[in-house]
Amino acid sequence: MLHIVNKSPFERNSLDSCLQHAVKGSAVLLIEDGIYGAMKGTQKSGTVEAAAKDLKFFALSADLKARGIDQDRLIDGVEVVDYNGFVDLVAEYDKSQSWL
Amino acid sequence: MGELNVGGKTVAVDEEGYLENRDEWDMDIAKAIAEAEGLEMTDNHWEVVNFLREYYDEYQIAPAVRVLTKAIGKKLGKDKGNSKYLYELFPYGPAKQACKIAGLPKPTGCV
Amino acid sequence: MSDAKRFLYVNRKAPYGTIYALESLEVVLIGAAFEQDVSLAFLDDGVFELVKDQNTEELGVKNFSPTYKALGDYDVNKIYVEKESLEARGLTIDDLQHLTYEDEDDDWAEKDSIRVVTAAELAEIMEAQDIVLSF
Amino acid sequence: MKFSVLVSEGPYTHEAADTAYNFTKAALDKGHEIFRVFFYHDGVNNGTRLASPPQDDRNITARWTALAKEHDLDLVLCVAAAQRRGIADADEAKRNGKDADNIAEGFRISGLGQLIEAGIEADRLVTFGD
Repeated sequence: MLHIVNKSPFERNSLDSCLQHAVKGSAVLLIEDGIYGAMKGTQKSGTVEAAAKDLKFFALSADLKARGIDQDRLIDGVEVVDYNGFVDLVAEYDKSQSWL
Repeated sequence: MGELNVGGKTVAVDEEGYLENRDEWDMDIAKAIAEAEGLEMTDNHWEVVNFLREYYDEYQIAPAVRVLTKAIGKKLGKDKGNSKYLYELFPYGPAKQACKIAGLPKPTGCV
Repeated sequence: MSDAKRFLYVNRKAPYGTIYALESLEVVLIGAAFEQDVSLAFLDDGVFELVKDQNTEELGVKNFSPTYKALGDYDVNKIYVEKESLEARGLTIDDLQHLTYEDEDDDWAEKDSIRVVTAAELAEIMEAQDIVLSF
Repeated sequence: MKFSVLVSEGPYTHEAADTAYNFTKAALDKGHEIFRVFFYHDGVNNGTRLASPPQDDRNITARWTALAKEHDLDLVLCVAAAQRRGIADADEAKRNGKDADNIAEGFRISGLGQLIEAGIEADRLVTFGD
């Protein structure tokens, strides 16, 4: 399953809840304010770094750029995708779930 | 917005004849709405209308036709728990017509 | 039912603060007519949707909590409530409405619709779906 | 592949409508089929032709309309959600005794069943919301 998170982890529990319910082998795509969850050196980075052992993380480039977050500020292993990549992820995984 | 005059009492109804305020409903109003629909209320009609009102009071929704048929069948017997019977009573559909007579909100017609 | 899809409605928001709980319930009721394999999940603040004794009179908003009791009539009888979410909010199953359905295959015996599941169990349930709709 | 899209938030306040549009466009550009875009909750506000955003901002409704024209997209506003929020086509306006309609070109109003059908018919359903 492709999990899509669009909330800042500092504002809501969407990312935490998502990570609690994502089974091994799933992917997590961070979009909109959700991209802040991909940053290293934050209070939340540890959770994502730990989860990255079992899950693949992606972040949407348009939302990173819009918010002035450079790729070198992201947690190692988070892959940056554009909208085309977003479409590919939806196609690749058998279903998606949005953690609104 | 229209209104319906029943025995000296005036109640507000919408463009399609649904009661604006469910609390104003009484049996005379039900009869008047039915008459406007070209229906004469028999005991069989009342059974369904009263059932709908009770269902609404309990669950705050008008049941889907499928649910209504099943529940009527259980309460009033199998010979009444089918859509043929309900459509005979309410030719334009139990969801629409019977709800209107029962004073329930207009179904949003979502399906 | 073999070609039916598995639909899971995920409810994560409290009632009344936003409209999502109500409009989610409206989808479930309409969706029931399509004879798919339907389940509901209540987690995070979504567990508050099922709390009993809701009274909206003073608020002046329609109280839609009684409508959950109609789900059984609509053949929606797989209602998963997450244990961790309940505990985090100081709730137990006894704080929730008692939702039941009549089992057609068991001489219409009345059975509980709500199943309390752990987050790990819910994760597997989510993974087993075809369509996940989030509210 | 066949996709359906659910948009649960209105334009401008939330980014969801923009993301949904960009996703839909990318999917079409890549040759995928969009079975339907369904608008629910405040998402129905994507379909009002009366919005007039400043000229140096994007016009979200006009963008959907143009995409619908180009790709024959099915853009559906939920009738129950639309009624609550004052979005109507000519039929709905008449049926509910309103003095005007405001639906934008390329959109239509229909029931929630269309969302379920979108889930059944498509290979994937992707939700954008708040």
